[in-house]
Amino acid sequence: MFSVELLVNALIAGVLLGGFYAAVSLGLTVSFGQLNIVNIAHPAFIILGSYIAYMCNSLWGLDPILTGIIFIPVFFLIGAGAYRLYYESFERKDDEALRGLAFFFGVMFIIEVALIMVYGVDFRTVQASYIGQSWKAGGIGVPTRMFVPFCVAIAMFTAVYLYMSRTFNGRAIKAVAQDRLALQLMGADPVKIKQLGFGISIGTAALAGALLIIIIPVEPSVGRLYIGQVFAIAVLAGLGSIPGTLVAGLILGIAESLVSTFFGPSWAPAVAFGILLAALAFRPQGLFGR
Amino acid sequence: MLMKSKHKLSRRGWLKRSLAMAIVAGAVALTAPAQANDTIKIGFSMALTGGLAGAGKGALIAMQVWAEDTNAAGGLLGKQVELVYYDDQTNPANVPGIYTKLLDVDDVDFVVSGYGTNLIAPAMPIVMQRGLVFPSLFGLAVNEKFNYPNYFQIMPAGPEPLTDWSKGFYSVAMAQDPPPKTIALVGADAEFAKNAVKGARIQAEELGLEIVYDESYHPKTPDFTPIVNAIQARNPDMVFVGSYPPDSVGMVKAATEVGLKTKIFGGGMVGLQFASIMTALGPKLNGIVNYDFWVPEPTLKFEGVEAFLAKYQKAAEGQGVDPLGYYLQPYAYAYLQVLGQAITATNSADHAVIGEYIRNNSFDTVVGNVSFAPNGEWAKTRVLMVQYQGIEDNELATFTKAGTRVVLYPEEWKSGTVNYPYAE
Amino acid sequence: MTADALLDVRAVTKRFGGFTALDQVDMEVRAGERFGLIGPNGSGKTTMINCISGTLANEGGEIVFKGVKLDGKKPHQRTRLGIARSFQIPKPFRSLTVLENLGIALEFATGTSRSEVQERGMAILETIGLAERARANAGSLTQIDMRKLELARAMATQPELLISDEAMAGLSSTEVDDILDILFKLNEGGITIIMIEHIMRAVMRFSTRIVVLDAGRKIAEGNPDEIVNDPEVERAYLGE
Amino acid sequence: MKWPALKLSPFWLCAAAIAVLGIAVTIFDLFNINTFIFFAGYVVLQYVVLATAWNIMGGYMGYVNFGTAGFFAVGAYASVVLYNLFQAPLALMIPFAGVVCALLGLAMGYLTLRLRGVFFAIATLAMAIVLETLIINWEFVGGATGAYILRSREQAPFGDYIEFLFFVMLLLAIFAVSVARWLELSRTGRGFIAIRDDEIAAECAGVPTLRLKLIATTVSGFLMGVAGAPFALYVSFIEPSSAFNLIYAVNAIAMPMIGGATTWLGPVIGALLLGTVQQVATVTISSELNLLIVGIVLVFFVIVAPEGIVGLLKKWLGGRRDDR
Repeated sequence: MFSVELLVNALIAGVLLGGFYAAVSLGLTVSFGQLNIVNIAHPAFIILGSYIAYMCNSLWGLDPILTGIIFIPVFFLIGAGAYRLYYESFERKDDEALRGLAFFFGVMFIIEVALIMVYGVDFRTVQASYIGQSWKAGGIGVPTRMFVPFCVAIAMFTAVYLYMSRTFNGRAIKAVAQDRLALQLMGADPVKIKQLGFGISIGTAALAGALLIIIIPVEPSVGRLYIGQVFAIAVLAGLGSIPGTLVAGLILGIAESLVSTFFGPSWAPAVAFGILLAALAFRPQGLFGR
Repeated sequence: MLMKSKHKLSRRGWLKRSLAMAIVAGAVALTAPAQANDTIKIGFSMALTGGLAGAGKGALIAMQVWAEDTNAAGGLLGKQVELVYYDDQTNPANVPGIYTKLLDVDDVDFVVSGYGTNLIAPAMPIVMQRGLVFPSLFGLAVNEKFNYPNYFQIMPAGPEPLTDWSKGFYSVAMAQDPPPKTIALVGADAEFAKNAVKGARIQAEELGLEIVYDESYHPKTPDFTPIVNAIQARNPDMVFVGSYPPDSVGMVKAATEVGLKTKIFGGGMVGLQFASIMTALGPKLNGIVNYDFWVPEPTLKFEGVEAFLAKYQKAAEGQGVDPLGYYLQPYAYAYLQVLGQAITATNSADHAVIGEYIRNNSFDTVVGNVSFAPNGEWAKTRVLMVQYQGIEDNELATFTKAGTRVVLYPEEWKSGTVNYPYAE
Repeated sequence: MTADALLDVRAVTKRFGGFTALDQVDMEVRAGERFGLIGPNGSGKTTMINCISGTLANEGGEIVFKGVKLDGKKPHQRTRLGIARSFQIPKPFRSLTVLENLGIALEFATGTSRSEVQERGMAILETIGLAERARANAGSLTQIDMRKLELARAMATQPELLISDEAMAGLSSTEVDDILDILFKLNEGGITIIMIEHIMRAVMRFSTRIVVLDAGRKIAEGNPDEIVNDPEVERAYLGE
Repeated sequence: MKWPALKLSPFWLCAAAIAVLGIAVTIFDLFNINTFIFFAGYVVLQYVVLATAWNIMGGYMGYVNFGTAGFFAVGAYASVVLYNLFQAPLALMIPFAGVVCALLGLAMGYLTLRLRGVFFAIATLAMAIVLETLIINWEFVGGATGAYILRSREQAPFGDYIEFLFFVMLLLAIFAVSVARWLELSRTGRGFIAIRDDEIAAECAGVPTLRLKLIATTVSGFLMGVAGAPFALYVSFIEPSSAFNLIYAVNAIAMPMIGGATTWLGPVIGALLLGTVQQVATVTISSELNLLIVGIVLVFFVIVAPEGIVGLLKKWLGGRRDDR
């Protein structure tokens, strides 16, 4: 079964999904790729963002994307605080590889259980005018439920990319894992810089979470399902590369969509992870890696 | 090396300590709650955390309502009823331990199952070994392999759960003129959905329908647009979906966005019966034909069901569970009703006697009159096919009204007529 | 190739993406020699060592040690053949004691039995001057002691060729002399030594022969006097 | 050095004593132990095996495996394959599952071990998901629908079948711990530590790191496989989402971390403690708190007691290594 129309639809769906994947992975690219902090709890923070969007939407009818933007500073502070704890407990003692990883594993569980205790395990969704619409031209359709998050994702990427490449602090974040000494010589405190970077990383989770709940219904443990995906993208991207993350997200999205359309959806996730395993085995530095 | 010998000493010490700790902890586990012989204890495991907790918690509230009702009416065999339950965390590995604890430590008089096939099956060897009556809650074809005579399943799937499940879907479609010729089958890669699609496939083949699409998808699929596009490209007359709550939502959203054109759409979508999902989807549900177990239609107002729902809805407030409680909850009440009625009728606590009685009698419950086939399923299927009709908003109250989910099948309970086709 | 060449590096090339770190470099180290390898930052010294010790694979050319081609051999195999190295940034096994650090090398590189580790390890620590720290945790050592541990652990593999990668960077001048004394002593014991160093005073004093790398190419070779007076070397270090 | 002979004896004495005790309580029904204890004990012992297996990679070598559930499930499904083929007895299932998972570990090692530690961790996560997808699509073992395995009611001379399963798992636990301890005390184990501390330095000190890592993934895979082998018999019904349950991965990490990841005793203590707490909590607390325990205890321990309980005991007993 093949038609040009189906192919175009599959590509559109893949691109839109890929943009969302990339948005979800952006925070990890910063924390894992640039700061060398393996935050396995990142998807849990995203789910936290989803629930905040849900809460504001169901209580006051607030738009989920607006909520996401409003909560970026709050998440930033949470992230900065979490890094402080992480630094004092693990990084300073050069002990992040094993125990730091276990720490985030525990944090993931705690966030998840806390959400269950407050909201229960029911699936939650949000209401917004752009959910359920779509633009059609001939047999080609673009669902706004996917298109709006895609645009927000691109905007978020642009903002983070500009910050990282145009400002002193942004460049310092990119440099901090490579050359602490040079940073110190330039008068920047590496710990403060990493705190800033991790804050940004968690900050993106607020918005990514809002995008997530626009696209799918969310329950507290749904974040686990995305651990693999976000790490896959971060690695495929070449750690720390922000444009690479976008490209890797799109590749994964398109691959899943094509496989799902033409070969049967049950193989979609395996193909995506196949790409990851292949990337790890043959090009561990990733697409945009150094 | 010098230090090593020191290690050896302390290591030996730790081993002793850890053993001691294990023994102490074991002893704690053994300590049974105070024994009391003036109650009838009914034990079960229930998913109160994990993936099925939404349903599990709702079922538990319904069961507690039954216990209160029963005790208010004087209990069973002159004794008060006490429910003893533990959280299985939606993890089958916890179930065998829980049931042995219930039977050996808590000395319960009866056990009933937890919610869902995965969590029922692990208890089977234990209850079979002891010859216990085992009322079960929403297991799909569990007894097919065990062939246990004292297994009684309350979900109204019927004696052939695989095909009975989707019978109504075909029955409604094939009655149309002209009847549909092609069908697309799609389902999640997980236990229930696979079975539902399997049953649908068997019947499609029997009816001579051409299956133009037959695929399963990973349960965590985030976007269903590609799947719906692929289905649409085949232009099927019917689309049968076997899905779980998150993917049911995704599928409905994608179908409305893509503008899925087919004559009948739905079938085995779990989740569309839940209040939270119905209010989230609202008008997008219109036209979907899907299975259900109970809806507030005039044909289904069985004795006691409204009183039960009123109590349930009051108890459910603020518990984070389904506020309406139409789907599973009456059945959770009913499977205890069956057990209770059998105990009272036989005036016995002997499992063999009670099992014999349940096999040979029918029971009036809040879900209607129930009798069991030899394999422990309902003697006759009552999987409802309902169609969502005339939904204009996302308010909870909308779904409490008759006419929003019209019963199309079985004929006996029919409450309206089908809007056909779904979309053209 | 001369008859007594211990290590023969022939036209070795290494690229990182588009960047050529080593370009057709030849060099030859004779048995018993004290050999200096110098060059400005980024000239390819460390890349060369990594290619010799096997932590990087060279793309062109070949490296021959005692007549054995090293291509395709893993670092541990090269270690067992008799090539040992120290690391510029010390890499001790932090959760082990100093002696246990040596034990790893003794057991794996030379097949020393567990019962002889103590004796042979202590002997090496005596030579290096680290005997009194034998039971200290490797992670708790001072900078100078960590450098010594690097050398001691390399020595524990019983090498014929020892590559010392900037073992003196960041040390005080008495400490530099300390390390130099150790290296002289090891050389007297019959071990060939390649010294990579930024501290010119040390290289010039130590080496009998020096190769200078710049931007991945060999630009000079000779004894210390010749090197000091080489205009090419001067240009490389001082810029044009 | 005379310790090897001396050191073996108390450990093996303990192991033998535990095995004899196991025989006494299962075959001779000594102490008249409640069946529930066997069910709960089985799960705890299964975690002893899993935690010990994980620790060979994670604790000794510093390679974090997030894919424990994948190995466990493959072990369980290997048994299902044998059962579906010819109703094989457990005695065949266990070695078969072990070998399948050992090969899986070896393959995974070849594929991923050239990667830095963190990449390895992610690759294991991906591998578990790929394996789950494969099982879901493999109808012979039940696919997504799941498969039933009917166990006999009794097994002579143990009586109740669960007593037999308990005893088998007890032996597997003793076996796993012995293997881990043997590795730890061997040259190979010291090589593991060198790899954990600095892989490049280890390689340059003559340690054949790739080979040691493959040994570790193979042995670890084997042990995880044997832990999974009796699972289908224990639950009677197996389907992918429960066999691949993340809780196995979480516990396999949390238990050694809590017990102390650097010695064989750490995962044993961690598994006995956390496993028992979980079993007790299941039948007492029965709420979300149950899960919260794992999270909080894990975070608490990694922050406050980085060396785990073993580290705390070491301090407490004054058996601390003197640096001076």
